[in-house]
Amino acid sequence: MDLLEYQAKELFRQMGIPVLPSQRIDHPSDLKGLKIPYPIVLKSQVRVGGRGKAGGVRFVENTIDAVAAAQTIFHLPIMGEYPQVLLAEAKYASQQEFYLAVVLDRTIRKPVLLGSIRGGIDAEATLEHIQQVVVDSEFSPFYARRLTVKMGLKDKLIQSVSAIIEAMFKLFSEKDLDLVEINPLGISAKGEVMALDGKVIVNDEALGRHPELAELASKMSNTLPPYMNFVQLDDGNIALACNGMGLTMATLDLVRFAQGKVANFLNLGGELCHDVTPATICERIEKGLELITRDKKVNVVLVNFLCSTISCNLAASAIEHFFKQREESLQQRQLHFVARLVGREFDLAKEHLSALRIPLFQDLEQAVNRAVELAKKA
Amino acid sequence: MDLLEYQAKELFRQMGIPVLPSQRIDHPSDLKGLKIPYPIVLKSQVRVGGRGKAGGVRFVENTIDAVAAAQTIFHLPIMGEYPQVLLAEAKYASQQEFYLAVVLDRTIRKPVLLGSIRGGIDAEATLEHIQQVVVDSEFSPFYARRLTVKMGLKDKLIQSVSAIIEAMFKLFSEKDLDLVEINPLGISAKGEVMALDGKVIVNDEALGRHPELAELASKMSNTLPPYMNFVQLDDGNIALACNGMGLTMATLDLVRFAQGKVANFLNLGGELCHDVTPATICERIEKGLELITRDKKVNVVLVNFLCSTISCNLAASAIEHFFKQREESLQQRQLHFVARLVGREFDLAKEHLSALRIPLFQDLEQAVNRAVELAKKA
Amino acid sequence: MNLKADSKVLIQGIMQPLGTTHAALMKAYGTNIVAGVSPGSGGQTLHEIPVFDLVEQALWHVGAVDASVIFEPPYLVLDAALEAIAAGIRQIAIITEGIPPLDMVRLVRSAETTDTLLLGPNCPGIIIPGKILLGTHPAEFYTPGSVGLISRSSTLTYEIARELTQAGLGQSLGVGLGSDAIMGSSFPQWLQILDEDDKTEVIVLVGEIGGACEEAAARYIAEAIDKPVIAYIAGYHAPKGKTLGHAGAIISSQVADLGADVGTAESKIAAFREAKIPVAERPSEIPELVKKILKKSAHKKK
Amino acid sequence: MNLKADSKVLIQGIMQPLGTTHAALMKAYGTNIVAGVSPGSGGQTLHEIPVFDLVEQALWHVGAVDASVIFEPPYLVLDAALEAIAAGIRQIAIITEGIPPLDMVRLVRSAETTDTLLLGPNCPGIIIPGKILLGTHPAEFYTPGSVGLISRSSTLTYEIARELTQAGLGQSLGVGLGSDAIMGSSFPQWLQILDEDDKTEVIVLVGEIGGACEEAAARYIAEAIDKPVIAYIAGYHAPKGKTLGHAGAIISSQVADLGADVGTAESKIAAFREAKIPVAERPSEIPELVKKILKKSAHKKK
Repeated sequence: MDLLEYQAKELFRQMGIPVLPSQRIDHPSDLKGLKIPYPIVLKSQVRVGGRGKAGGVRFVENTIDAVAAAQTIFHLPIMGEYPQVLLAEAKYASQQEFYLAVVLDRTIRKPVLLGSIRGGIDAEATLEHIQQVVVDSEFSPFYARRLTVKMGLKDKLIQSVSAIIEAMFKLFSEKDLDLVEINPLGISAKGEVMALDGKVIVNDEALGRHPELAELASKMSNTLPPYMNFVQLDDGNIALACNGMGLTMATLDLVRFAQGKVANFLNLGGELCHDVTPATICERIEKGLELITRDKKVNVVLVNFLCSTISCNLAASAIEHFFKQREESLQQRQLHFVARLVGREFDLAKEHLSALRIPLFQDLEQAVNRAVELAKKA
Repeated sequence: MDLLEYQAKELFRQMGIPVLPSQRIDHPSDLKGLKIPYPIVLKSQVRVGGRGKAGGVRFVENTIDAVAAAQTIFHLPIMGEYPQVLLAEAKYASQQEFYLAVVLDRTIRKPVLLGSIRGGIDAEATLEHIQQVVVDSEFSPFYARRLTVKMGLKDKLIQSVSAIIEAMFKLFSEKDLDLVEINPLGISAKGEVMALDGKVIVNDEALGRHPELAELASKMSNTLPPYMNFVQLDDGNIALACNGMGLTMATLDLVRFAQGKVANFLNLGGELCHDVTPATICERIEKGLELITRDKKVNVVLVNFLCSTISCNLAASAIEHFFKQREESLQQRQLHFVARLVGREFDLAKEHLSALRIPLFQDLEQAVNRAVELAKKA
Repeated sequence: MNLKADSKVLIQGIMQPLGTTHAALMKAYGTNIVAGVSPGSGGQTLHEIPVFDLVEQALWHVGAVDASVIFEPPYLVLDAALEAIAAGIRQIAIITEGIPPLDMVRLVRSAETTDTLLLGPNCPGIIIPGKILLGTHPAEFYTPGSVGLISRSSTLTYEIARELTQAGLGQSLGVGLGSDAIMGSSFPQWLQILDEDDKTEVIVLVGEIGGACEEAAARYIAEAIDKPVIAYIAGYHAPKGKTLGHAGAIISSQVADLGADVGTAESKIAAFREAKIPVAERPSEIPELVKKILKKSAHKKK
Repeated sequence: MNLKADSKVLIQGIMQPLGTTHAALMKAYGTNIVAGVSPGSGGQTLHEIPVFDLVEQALWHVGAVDASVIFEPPYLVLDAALEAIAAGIRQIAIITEGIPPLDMVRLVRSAETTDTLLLGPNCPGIIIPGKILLGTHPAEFYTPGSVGLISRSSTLTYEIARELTQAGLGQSLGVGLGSDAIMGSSFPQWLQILDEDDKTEVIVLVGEIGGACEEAAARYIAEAIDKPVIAYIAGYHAPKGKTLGHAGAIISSQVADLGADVGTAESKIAAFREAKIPVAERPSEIPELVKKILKKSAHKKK
């Protein structure tokens, strides 16, 4: 989960990373109670990048201009996302701008420190000067100093920038983050450092042990548990629900190979949750079907469920339960269901589903072909 | 530095270790604003042990009794120490009382978890049942579970007591403590756990990175830096000031072998502080002499200073400076000085000190013998 | 890897719903489960398996074990695995999903220092058909044979095993590495194991999109693996630029991303083709490719 | 231990007051100091020694070094030592005092894993008279010879060295282990080094009160050391029940204290007597005991 800039900066502040005086603006009228002296910067708080170029960042000199700018920014979508909040922040005179980040490298399975003496919005220049240091063992501050020296820093900047990287790493590891990024880190003429913009990505699986982050997360829209993935595509009329990401991808591929068009797909999740029970699996199937059929473009639903913990019959009864509760509306929409189940009690499942006129297959490709056929007719 | 019970419990509370509702009482009249329901326990907040047997812990049922009991406790010294503060605490019905501790084992150079199912005031019984688990590598909760199983705990107590030990270890390592002890940990009839009394010893050398603990320490009386040690003995008339603990001990031994009696001794500290300079060493000598001559029983001061960073002459000039500033009062007291210095510029030092009629030796035993001789004459 | 039909196996987290379910299935398969561990439940028995509070305690009672399978809740897995390592267990499969990546970083470091074979997390474990099951592979999809199956998926692995079994191709070993960002063991480790395994004649590698471990595996096969390998990658038609599955949870920042193409099915398939490894387009194609290879090598043997 | 007259030595914290003072003295003694490290001061030179920001960087310029001597402020010592270990340095002397014990616990763990010889903290380091000085031993008190001197003290070590030198007894090696609660290396390690050292004929062990390492050393000598050892313990008349010096900073709780007598001079002297090791009562007695032993062994050699 991506935090917004103002949330990231609040974490920076807690860690002792210097940030500018700032104030959260929920409504343009909040600017009348502004405690920061002008001139200020108003920044759209959206998760997507490129807000600067899109006009989501404005410098203003007084309250009248600020309120007008805030109104504009609140009504300006960035890559389709409207801000709910703006950040009003003091201006800062940087002489240099650096890029700093802490991430996990999945291949070497270790955290990596990244730094570039060319921070800011020019990503290409940043990338050209990027340096990295792998944190091989338990972290110690010398890793941070290594990065600063690799970046080419000298004298006092070695220690002041190292101290920022240390604090970033502490944040990264204490809060189980996927990413901590400061871009740019402003360096003043006197050599002081200031985190001017920041990005923090929280690890969804670790949220349970960070209640303060979980609270931020609860304010955001995504309500799916981390083991589920739902992807909405732009066109198509087939909805897919499968269990397991690999199986979902394989099914998606087969539908496309058969010239079918997919409206959306959902991974219902594997069965490796420590507290998974037959009941929770059935619940997931029903909730999943609800989610993928919300899209009115959908004419055909293909369920591909490989039953290991539960029997085919139990999976079928979950489909049945969903179907019966919404029978009328589903018929109105002329929504076709195709099911593919493998595992125990296939015959019982078949009985169940045939009563609902839902074709059930054991063979995956047959199921896919039937779904595509039905979709083409629709 | 030992924390008081109420300070230790405040740390426990921060770590999520359950403690009883309690209130700090600075004056008996504070009991009128008590927010805990009666009956309560009033406990003398002193650093020394044995307060229970000495009458420093009293149960009271109402405000009148509480105020009277508080007055008594405030006026009751425990091993010579008067409490500045009392702790008023709710009562707790324990069915069992355990002992738990986390300490460093200096021989194996690793932290050790200690536990006994016989906690409370009977130290012998506690010791008889004591179990220990060495924390071999980075801490992980299984070490805590190992201790609970060794203690003989079963079922839910394994997890609830492990959780306490985990929190104790976290406190120990985050705050650089020398000791965290809960004695007793009360176990209620329902199997709930409660830290009824606690002891925390803070590591003096780590105080610099724990400002919140340093603040507690600043309220306490000890003003010597950690590298200095001052010990006041019961009788004797010779005061010793030496640099380095080993050298101080060796000098003390020699004085005693020569039948001298020592009033107090001071280790001025070695010279391995990272920021030590000749000026700071001279300062230590002067402050040290000031400290050891406060005791009016002292007739002879023996300085044994092995000069490595500074020259003998510089050490001598520090002695001279101290001496000249207090010449009159020192003469009134008929205080004799004997100095032993080795290192560079001995002859210059000798010149300096002979002007003050302070005998200076290179040989340690000669210096000791002269000091003892002078002390016997006094 | 050192697993035989009679290898002694410990189950950590046996009292968790997932652990309880699969302890029964593993035992039914014939796996020699000697003990379970579940702190606070010591002294009980489950499916006739004695349960202890500590790994140490379990080993006092049943002697050394060959492997531990972990079903503890995600935030307790790191501790359980470290406990197993401290008790001297050197083969560990972590089944549970949802383990924070930084826990895995610490665990991997500990496994490396102690030379522990770590599998998972979020994986179906290991099956040697007809001999032993450590994890959640559904027994009915597998049959003994000579195809070594390595995968990052769980259900997709079962699907492929089922395809092979239905085509009359048994398996020498089925292993799921897990699809999390930080994996306890990697494709090269298991390719090596299968390359050295006498029972295995051909290796099927099933990959997923995301990460770069299939690309690395392709290079490793070209360099170090003698047995024939065929590959299958799901996600050819996955929408680009979306992070999918746990694998996507750890993303590098835009700047850190070294080449945007890495991680796509195209990139992975290209890597396999470059290493001259046949790539199946769909699960049903896998048995055909395996048969072709087996025929070829049978031919050579003559 | 592997130190010769021309061993290459690095100084970490060379810009600290203590480091600056002793870098000059070490260099004046003839120690081959090839580089200094002090983050933020890279590019400068001090006493003609080039200063770098990183250990890694220093080693790029001057090649591998044999040892590092650390004078950094107490809270930066752990990091400096870990940096040295990560750069492959396997002999480290920490001079600085005031290092929190838990930092040492972590450092000792890292030193053990990497087989690093760690000396200190809060110690005067090592001197091989006439050859090399790593630390703060005042050169004027030492002279080359055949007495190996091991101690927990700093100034008391110099005192004993001076007594020996004045009595015409030179030293093969002088080493101070430091008197902190958690020591990087122990008496047995250095007894072993001196036992194997060709130059050393007799070993003088200087102990302090507190802790149990003299008791452990006595047992170790009886079991494993062939060369003659004499011991001296300061603090015979120390008041009981007071914690003295850094050594006393880590106390076990009353209950944890396994026998109240451990740590007193009596306990230590008794341990040496039991191991048949002569114990000097005062510094001036040490040269006498050493001479007696040397005479005896000279007699034997004839």
